[in-house]
Amino acid sequence: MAENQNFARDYNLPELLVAAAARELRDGDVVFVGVGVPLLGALVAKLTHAPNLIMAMESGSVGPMPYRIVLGIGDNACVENAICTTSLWRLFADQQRGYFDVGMVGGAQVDKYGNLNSTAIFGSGDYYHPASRLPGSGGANDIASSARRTVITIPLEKRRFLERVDYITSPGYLNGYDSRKKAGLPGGGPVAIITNKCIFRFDPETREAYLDSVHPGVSVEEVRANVSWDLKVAPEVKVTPPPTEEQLRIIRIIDRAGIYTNNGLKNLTFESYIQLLEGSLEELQQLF
Amino acid sequence: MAENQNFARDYNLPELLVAAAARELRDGDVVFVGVGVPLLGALVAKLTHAPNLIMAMESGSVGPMPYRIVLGIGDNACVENAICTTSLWRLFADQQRGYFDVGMVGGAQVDKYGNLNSTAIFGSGDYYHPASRLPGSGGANDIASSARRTVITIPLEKRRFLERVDYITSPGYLNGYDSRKKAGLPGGGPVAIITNKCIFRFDPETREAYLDSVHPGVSVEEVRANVSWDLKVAPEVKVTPPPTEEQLRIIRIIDRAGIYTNNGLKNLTFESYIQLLEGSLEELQQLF
Amino acid sequence: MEFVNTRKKTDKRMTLKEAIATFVKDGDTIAFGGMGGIQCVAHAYEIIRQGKRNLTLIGDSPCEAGDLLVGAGVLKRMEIAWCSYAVAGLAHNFRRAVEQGIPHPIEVEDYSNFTIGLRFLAGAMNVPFLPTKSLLGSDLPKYNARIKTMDDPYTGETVALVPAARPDVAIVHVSRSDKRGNAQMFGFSSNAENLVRAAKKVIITCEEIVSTDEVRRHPNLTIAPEYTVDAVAEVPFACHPWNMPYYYAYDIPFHIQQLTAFRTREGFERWMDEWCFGVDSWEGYLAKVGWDRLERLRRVERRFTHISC
Amino acid sequence: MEFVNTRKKTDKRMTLKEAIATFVKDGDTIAFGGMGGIQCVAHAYEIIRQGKRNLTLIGDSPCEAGDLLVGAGVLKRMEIAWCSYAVAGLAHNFRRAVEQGIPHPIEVEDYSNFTIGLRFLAGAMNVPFLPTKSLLGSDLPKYNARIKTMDDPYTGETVALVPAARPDVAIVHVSRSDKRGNAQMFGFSSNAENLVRAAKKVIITCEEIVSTDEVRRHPNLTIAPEYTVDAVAEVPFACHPWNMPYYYAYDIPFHIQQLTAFRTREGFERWMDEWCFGVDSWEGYLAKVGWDRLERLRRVERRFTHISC
Repeated sequence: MAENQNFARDYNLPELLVAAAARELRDGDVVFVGVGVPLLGALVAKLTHAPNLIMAMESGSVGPMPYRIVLGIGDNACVENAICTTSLWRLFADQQRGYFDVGMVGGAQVDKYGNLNSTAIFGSGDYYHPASRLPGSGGANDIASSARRTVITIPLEKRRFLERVDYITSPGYLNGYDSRKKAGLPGGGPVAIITNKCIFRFDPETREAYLDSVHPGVSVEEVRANVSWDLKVAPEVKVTPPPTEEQLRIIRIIDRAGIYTNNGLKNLTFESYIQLLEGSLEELQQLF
Repeated sequence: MAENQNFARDYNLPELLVAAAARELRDGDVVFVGVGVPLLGALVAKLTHAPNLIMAMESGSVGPMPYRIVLGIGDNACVENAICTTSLWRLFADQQRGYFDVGMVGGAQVDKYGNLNSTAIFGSGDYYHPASRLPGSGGANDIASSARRTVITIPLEKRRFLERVDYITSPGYLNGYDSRKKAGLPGGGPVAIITNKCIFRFDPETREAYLDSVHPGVSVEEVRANVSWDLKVAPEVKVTPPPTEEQLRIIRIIDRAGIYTNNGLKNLTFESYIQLLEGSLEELQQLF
Repeated sequence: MEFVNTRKKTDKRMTLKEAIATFVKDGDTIAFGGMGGIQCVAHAYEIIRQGKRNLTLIGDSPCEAGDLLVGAGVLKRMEIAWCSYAVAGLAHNFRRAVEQGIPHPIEVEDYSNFTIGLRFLAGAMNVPFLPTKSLLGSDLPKYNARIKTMDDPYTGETVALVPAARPDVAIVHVSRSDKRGNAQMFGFSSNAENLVRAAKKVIITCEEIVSTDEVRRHPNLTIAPEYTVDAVAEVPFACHPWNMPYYYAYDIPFHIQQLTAFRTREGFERWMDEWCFGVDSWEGYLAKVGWDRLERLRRVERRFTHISC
Repeated sequence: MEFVNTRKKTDKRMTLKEAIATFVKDGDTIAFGGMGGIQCVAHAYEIIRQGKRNLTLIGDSPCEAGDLLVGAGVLKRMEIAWCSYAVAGLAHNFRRAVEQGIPHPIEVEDYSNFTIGLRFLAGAMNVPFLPTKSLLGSDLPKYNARIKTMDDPYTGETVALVPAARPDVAIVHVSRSDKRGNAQMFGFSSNAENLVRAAKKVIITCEEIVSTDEVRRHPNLTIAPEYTVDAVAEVPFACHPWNMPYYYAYDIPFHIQQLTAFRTREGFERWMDEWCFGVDSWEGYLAKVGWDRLERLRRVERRFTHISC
């Protein structure tokens, strides 16, 4: 594993985020994943330090090893080499049962207790008349309720990092301290918020988010300026490690068209898409 | 179908009961069956007047066409040529949903409202200290609760035909009239009690069982003498039709060793059993 | 719940057009199968083409069907967990309806994916509700009075309750079915097996109709036995541009083009004029997409997932 | 609910003897797979051989396992719907225990097959109870205080509630499994998929261990993914004299001989001396039955049901 610890130099921000997501995962974890950065992170983890990691997708698929980029939680890639294909309610029931070690969730707003909003930005209106209607919970509420730990991904912006979100779609620690447990939620709650500039973790007692590491080149002040509440900061703020060369190599094989890591959808034609699929098959087969 | 109406002369009582059970079933019915006479009846119906009948077994099997005698609701015969194999809870949920037209149930005691006891004969004791402990509900309570109509099979004996059963394992019409509906039970309740001497049906208003037909050679008085309550009798008591020649032919192919119709278990050796299975295969294949 | 004889028919085949004309009525509550892949796209276009009105849609994440029906003004209400095209983009019609009342306002009742799944399971089991640990502590119950909480009478712990969903019609796409409606699925099934049981009328669409003998060779794959089904329509490529496992790959380049159009109301209307009203059936849509393109989506998929039974 | 690392092992293979010695403790609540066929007979003999005591058995119709364990004095309590050998005969040990306290009295809590199934489903879903329309109006709630009724808060209709079952150990027999515990079933599964999820510890036994690659070729057949399983034991003919679909036929002549012996307490004790304590493992039992006999049961079954995948 020594060579895996050689850090890459030439990487972009999405690639760093994928590596950061991968580092949240341990070997043997069962991970309830959504598409994009979390799924890439899970695949990178599986192909590096966590070979026994199992991915679960809410469409009803467990343990796939896809030989192509996954374009949705109901993409055909999710059944490739799966150990079990079943139904949506069963996978969520399994999560409620406590089988899933990690869930990855996102949102448009997050607050200091890790509560997430992916339902509606009220603006000057309210839930019924929102400034911006978002997609809704999807499975996020369920993941946040029942996964043994959750990892949040969201861009760092002042309008997103609020004292209190407009609407709690996915519960974090609610009002902090033991309020989450008192509400009867079985899962453990969030352990990290991965942003484009830094990573937050949670105080074990107050359950408030604090700054744990900044990405290379980002200052603590820059983070503070993008958070609406009086941010707590770790005694020694770390620097988020960049991807290793090995991680980067794998990211670029899996997402060879840069769909998640380099805005690759923009230039995709039908021909280049078919070529992408055909090209992936051989290269990814060798990875697993 | 004309030739099917030729009644057989040389038949035994179990064969008459199978034919009577078959006559309770209609083409297209979905039937929740247990082993023995009900299952033979369902098979005979399917092979004569009800080709689109579907059998469901609580082990989780739907629509089998077995090429051998079925020796239990979890026998391998139940998966043969099934249209769906699934789980126990799902089949019972389907029944609760109202998909099953008919359920066949039995018991050790029955009362005038068609309530059945298959849990315990109290004797001088009670539920906790019964004179005779019976197997229990199994799926009978569920069938009796939710099937759109149920058919009861039980031998006619005074100690079994009671004003009130010791314990209601499987609800019939409870206290008669609309008491079943008031209890919140979704299924329609019993339509017939088939015994070794006669068939009872139920008054549409009071929901009390009355004598509808006697088997050939049985008198109304003989029936009355074996019922503990003041039995109501149809204005014109019919004679239960014997099996047709076609029904009898099929019964004897399906149950060629007389396991259900001629005490055939008694003389079964391992060799004769293997021969029974091998012999059944070809003959039954031709029936379906 | 009443059943009519359509459940007992031995040949339930219809065209999609006939099935929707027969079973979907104005004002009905409807539900579709699929989650990401296996989506009922053909079905949404056909409902729009037939000019159905005032429908209520219940679904976990009925992204394409939801967005199309909202945009076409077909829906008065949605009981859902999510509406978006995921990787391909946002659901612009859904947003326009909620934010600006375009083409007209709609009611939205928010759930999560699991709890919509539980609502179908409750309907399938014919019980009025099911309990869950989801939703607790969140704001979903605050704005949705039909999410209730109760103390468990056994342990005292708090659970949330969601009400059974009993749509008038479910339209569910599967891998294959026989003409009686014994519907089989390869791979994940989302909520299909509960959807068909929760609904009062069920239209099964499938990639291919197979013989009952073929069904009997693989009884473990049957997610909807014939007694749950009212109509069967063979609709190959019913999910385009979405994917169908073991049959054809996701046509995401097509989706991107489509969603670029949907960004404006005018773009959506032009799209519908061309792709929905400009053809008379799903066959017309597919011909317009091009059979060569569809064949390539099928061929590339077979390199990855291949039915081996 | 706590999980220990056994769930995370990549090779969970053990002998049945080791698995039961490791996971079944005196005083535990246990549950077995199967319904008629697919029954856990080997498991019951091994538990008796190891002298486990004071167990509680939860099951729908655990006929053979229930009757053997009662007769051997292993059980203190049963939460069941049924105990009988069906076509082969009655459960004489069960009757003797309830009627005469032989070998000692046992507590019995009566349910129906469906509601035991719902208890496992509730345990599998991690909810404290599930509602049903069964049991209403009958005498089961009268003698079982854990069957409760409530008015549905949505419609006011009455439903019965049954409590979640959370056995300490489930021992479930399946068609095949890989060494990680990805367990697959051909044909009906009774309550297997919920049993494994309801229990705190899970022992999977299987007719054959297969590679994970083989599992991945048929993911629709997996009823228990590896994250639900603690141990895997290959136990061919584990159900004898009962049947295993696609593997071997029911040995009913053997059963009749056995149940004739069970009619008297002395006959049962002699039987156990010979078939349970007279051998040191299930292999010993099978050798005593005779491999030629077992082979004929397998061969005749293959004429009727044959795995075609």
